[in-house]
Amino acid sequence: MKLFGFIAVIIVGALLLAATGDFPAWGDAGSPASQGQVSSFYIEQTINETKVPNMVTAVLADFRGYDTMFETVVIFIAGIGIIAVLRTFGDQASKAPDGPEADNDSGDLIVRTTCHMVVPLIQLFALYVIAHGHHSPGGGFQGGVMLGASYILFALACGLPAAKRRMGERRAIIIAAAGIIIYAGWGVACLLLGGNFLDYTSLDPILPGDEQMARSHSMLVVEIGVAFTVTAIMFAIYSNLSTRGRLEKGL
Amino acid sequence: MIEESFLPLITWMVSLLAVPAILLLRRTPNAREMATFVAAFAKFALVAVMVPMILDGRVLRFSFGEILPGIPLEFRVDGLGILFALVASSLWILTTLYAVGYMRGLKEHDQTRFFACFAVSISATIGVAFAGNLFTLYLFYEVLSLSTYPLVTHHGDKEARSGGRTYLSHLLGTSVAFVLPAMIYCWVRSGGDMSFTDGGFLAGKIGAGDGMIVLLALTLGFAKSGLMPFHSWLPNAMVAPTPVSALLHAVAVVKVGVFCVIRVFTGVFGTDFLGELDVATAVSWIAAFTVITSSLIALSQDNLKRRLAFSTIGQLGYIVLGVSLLSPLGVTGSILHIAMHAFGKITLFFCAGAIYVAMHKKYVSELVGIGRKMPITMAAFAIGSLSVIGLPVTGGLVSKWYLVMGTAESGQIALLVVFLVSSILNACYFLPIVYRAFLCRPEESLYDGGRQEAPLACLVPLCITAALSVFSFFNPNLLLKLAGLMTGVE
Amino acid sequence: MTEHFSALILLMPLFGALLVTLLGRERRTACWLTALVCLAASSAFAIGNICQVLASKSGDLRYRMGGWQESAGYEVGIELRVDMLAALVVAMVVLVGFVNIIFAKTRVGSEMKDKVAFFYALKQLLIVGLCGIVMTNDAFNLYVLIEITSLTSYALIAMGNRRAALSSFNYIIMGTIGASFYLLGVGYLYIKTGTLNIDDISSVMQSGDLWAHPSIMIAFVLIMLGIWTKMAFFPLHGWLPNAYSYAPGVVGSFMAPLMTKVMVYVMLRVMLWLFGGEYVYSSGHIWGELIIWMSIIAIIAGSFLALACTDIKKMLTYLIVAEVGYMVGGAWLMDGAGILGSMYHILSDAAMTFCLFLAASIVILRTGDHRLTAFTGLFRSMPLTMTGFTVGALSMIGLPPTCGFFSKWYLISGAIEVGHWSYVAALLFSSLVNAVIFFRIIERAYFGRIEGVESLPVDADGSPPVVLDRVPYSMLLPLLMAAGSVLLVGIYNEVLAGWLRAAIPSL
Amino acid sequence: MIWQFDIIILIFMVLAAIIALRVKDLLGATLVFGIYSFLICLLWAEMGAVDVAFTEAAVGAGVSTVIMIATVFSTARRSRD
Amino acid sequence: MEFLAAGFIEENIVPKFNYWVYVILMMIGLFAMITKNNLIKKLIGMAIFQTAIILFYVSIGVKAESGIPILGHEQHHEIVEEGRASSEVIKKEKFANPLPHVLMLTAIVVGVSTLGLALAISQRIYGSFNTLEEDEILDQLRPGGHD
Repeated sequence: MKLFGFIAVIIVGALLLAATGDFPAWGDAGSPASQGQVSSFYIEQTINETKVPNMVTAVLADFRGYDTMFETVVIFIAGIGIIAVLRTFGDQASKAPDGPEADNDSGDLIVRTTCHMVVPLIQLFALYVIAHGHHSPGGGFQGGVMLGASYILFALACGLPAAKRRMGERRAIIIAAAGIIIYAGWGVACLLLGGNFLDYTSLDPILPGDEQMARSHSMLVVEIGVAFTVTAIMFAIYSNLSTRGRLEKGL
Repeated sequence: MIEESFLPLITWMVSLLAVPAILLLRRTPNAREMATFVAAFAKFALVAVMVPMILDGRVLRFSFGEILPGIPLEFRVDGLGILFALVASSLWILTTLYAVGYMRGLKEHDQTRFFACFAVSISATIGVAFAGNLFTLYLFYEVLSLSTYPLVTHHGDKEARSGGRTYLSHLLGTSVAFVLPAMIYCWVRSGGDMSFTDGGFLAGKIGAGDGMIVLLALTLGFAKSGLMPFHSWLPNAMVAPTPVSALLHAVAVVKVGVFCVIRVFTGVFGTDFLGELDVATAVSWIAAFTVITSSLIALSQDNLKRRLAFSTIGQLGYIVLGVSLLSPLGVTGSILHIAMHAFGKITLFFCAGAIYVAMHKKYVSELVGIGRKMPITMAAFAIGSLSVIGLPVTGGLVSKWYLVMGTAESGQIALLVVFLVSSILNACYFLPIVYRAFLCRPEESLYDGGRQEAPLACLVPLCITAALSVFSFFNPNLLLKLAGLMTGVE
Repeated sequence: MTEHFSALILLMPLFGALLVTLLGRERRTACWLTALVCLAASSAFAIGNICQVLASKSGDLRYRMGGWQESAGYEVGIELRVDMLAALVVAMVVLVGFVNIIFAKTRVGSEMKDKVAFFYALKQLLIVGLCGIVMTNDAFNLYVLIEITSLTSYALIAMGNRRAALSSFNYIIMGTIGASFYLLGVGYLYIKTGTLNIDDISSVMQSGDLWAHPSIMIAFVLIMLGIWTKMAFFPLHGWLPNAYSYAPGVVGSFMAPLMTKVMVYVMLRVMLWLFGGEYVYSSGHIWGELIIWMSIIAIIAGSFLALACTDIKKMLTYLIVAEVGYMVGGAWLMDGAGILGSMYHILSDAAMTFCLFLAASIVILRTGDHRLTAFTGLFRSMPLTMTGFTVGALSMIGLPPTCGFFSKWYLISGAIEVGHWSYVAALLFSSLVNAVIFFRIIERAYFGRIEGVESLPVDADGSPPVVLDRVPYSMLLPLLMAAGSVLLVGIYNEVLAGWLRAAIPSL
Repeated sequence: MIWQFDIIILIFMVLAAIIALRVKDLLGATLVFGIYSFLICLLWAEMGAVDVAFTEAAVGAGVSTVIMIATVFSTARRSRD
Repeated sequence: MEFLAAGFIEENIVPKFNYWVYVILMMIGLFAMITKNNLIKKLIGMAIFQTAIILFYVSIGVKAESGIPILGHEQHHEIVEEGRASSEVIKKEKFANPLPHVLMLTAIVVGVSTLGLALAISQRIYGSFNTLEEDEILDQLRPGGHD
């Protein structure tokens, strides 16, 4: 196996290296990819077409919004896939519900206190990242991961049961599905108002501003949708993986 | 003169329509058999209605529409087809009658399945007879292979299953491995046309080398014709109940094989074109080899049905040999021999079955003196033997006569010798049975007591087929005319 | 509304999946109904789509996501492109999905236990992915959708027993390698052409005359390697048999007919539309002859491996490996008839594998045994199931009028036209091996006796009564539908072939 | 974009990748993999791909590492290779 | 000879250093995926493999003199408030190509999803085989083993 692997790797590597000689030099602004009509359009016209300064966000949520919808679906699949594979639904009823002070039974006091202080800050920053994705790096996905991470942090510090009370499994799934419903539903709304799927300009009549602003606003909506899904799924993944699907006690 | 008509379709459908009736009436055997009979008579009547039309020189055609680009699923009834259909449908009536007697006589299991498959296979046979192009022919050829499989393996025991396995593997294997690619090759070469025409649709479109390969692939691929080396399914399939052996191995299956070969020679290539290519000799020699070898093997068989099976292989070899001579007389002889051999051989099988029903005997060596016990059966057996050997007062002589004439016409003297030698061999393996059945000394006889024939339902058909054999000697005109439509021989 | 059909085909199961997860795992019947309704709607749209393609003059429909018009001749957004081939394959995907949902109804409870809702959700998402793959005209979007189908299938397979989990893990490794190779190939194309739309890449390569560049060739090799891994082309097939045979029954019967076929479609798409027949088939490349020989090896090896199997499902999966060889070989025959055969075989193979897998699942359910010996005597106790199985088997062998015969017909005629006799021989050989395999089973089912059969009540002529299969109708009906489709696809092959022929770009 | 910086990060990345695969303690391997993710995130930020870097920091170095550690904790920590 | 080698390095390695490293990383990952025995190690290899491809894509988008693909406040202001045509203000060379970045966001997401699912499956495997070493698992599955 080792030998076979080695040979395969050498062959593929040689093949790839052979092609690099053919590439434009690294950082060449004149390469077809950089010079091409498509990327020029994105760089020059984004601001005119969508009024969004962050080209990455514009391309992500509008020009290639269809891709991003499926990216969200990928996350969703990972989440419910992990639950489907790992989760063991057992005798839920027999387990005593955790008392209100369960927050305090686990973990170190200092850790817990710090956590209680830090988590809101993280969440605040995450919301900022989501909302400010138009103007600065970030967006629904990054912000969503951070929100999810704040719950993970909470679970690490105060125990999974405590985190579960804030983001239970059922609730996580509903939030995750709701995220995609927001995204795809927004696209369907475009469709109902006469445009193509995800053609935000057709929402102009019901949104403030002109057609370009409609795009800008719509991007925010779909980013929020992405954030919903990502937040919920990140936490669901963690909670399942850290307890082997039993969702009892975390790490 | 080609005209569109629904008659071929209806003729083909009749026996298929009987299948649901047979399945529904499975609890009342009499009504079930009635359905079969109604279908059989209807089919025969329809074929008979078509005969005068065909004799007028008309060709009936029915098309289901194209199933592959350029290839319709179509029926086309010409002289050759109607002759074969006539033989098959008339013998179906008799076989059904016989089968009822046989199956009830032996209290066989699964009779419903038996009759249903029987009806499907006769339908497929008619489909082959009426097939208007190579593809339709192939389609019904395969349907026939599959629908007869349950019949061959009817007993379901180990022997039957291994026989069935040989049966299916040979027939399916050769047709998929040889016929299918050859057929597609024909399709590609002929530019998408596969209809049988008088001159052959491949005429002028293929070279000698390719032509040789395609011809061999098609001839050997239609392995139902029993040419060596793909003959071994036939003796193995004799494990089937005797009515099956009778119909399938005297009429339907093997005759479909040679019918296909005749179609290949006349409809695909055209005899004139094959003469130009000069490739048919190879087939002649394979057939000649088959004729001699199978006759020799038949001599050594003690099981009566196996002996009949090898005899069939030899007779099929005649037919292929006749058509491969490419002379009009030879082809006429081949076409006639389909009918004549069918009448003769089915008589023999019926007799073998009758002996089994009445006496439970299967071996030639057990038949000494049986002539006194079952005189009618053995008399019919004698007539059948004469027909197969080709001796007077039976139809076998007529067709053999044409075959020999064809050989002479084409100047193949060596093949003439083959005919003569094999006829002598035929006599050698049949006549002693008849002789010892009737003319043994009393102390040699294995039987005593009075006459004990098989049930009437078994006896009547074999008398009728024996009579047909004799009748076709005195009045072969109808068959001759139908064959003449194909070959131009008056 | 009609112009949105291609988008709606996707959206229906997408929303269906979300609704199912919202319904929760207690409401099984509601989940089933939701999935059924969504897929039925999707099927209706897919059929409408076929009609639209037929009606359109250009022969293909284009749908711009987000309504972005092209700028200076380049698509800036993502575009869907539905030609006749795509419309037919999409219809095949959703119809198989729909029928399989019916089939799943009774089984899913016992196979998935508490995870019924997740099963329906994942399954619908898998359909979304497959439909998306077929319709998209964007090379990168194709990657995302391939990953959607992969992730859902990893999860669905891993829902089975512990062996299924292990096979799923191997599938993840192989699948990721395959998808990453594809992604890398797309990157190579992007770096040379600066666009991602399949038609645009093709036209840039045409106008810039990039054909001679080694990176284009390596991109092609990488993409092909990736796709072959995903479709289990012979030396890369290792993951498939275990994954599909250990997967839960309702999952295997659904994935086996679709996944590899859709990847074959992707291969054709890449060969004929992305790179163009002119480039792929030009004699200057090393691969031409080589790949046909590889497919011949695939066909023969797949057949032999199937012959050696004693497990019914595993045998069927090895047959899929052989069938993939058919399609790859047909596509590489370098002529229209071969490509047509390959396209038609996508449809017909889906129909017959579906039929066989359904029948096998029913048999395994009823007998509790997954070996070939389980079939002993089944014709008596389960006549309808075995009829369905027989139809599928005859199609695998290639007897008329089943669809398997006609796809062989087109493939062989393609091979004959270019004179590739070894491929013809391989096809025939595999037909014969299939005949051996299936008649072995059918014979056993037909004649084998199980103890206790003699005690059944005997009717007038001695044959035991025909008992209905003692299988729920929700399983029997899909099987019969699948068997019917095997025959329908066969009988209407000329119509389908006519449609497909119009979709083949001139070489 | 500073190419010297670039080369240094790249070399460290290769080293991190090799170490992550050679360490027999899976927890250690996971941590080294986290370092690898951070390096690559740095590289991307330096290449101007801030959004990608941000995502990689959150996902690759953050969530991936955490779920890997979670898995290592709930399964075996030692590896034979 | 030495000159030639130096020339080769100058022409093929230095300007394409990124591409070389991505190939090396990718091969490391691929090798690990094929040959490693431990499932977690395979997954680490897989992650490295995927990041290598992401590295390749991001490298495509780099322009030597460019900044991040986000408009600064001044540029934004000039276009939106003063209504100057965007092509005057925005020089293509000043911005990295945003498209590869977008694609790679998706690829990262796909990567982490695959990783998560694979980890879940390996936990299940551990649950039923009690080991994560591939050869030990196969030993158990062999007929005559504990299966």
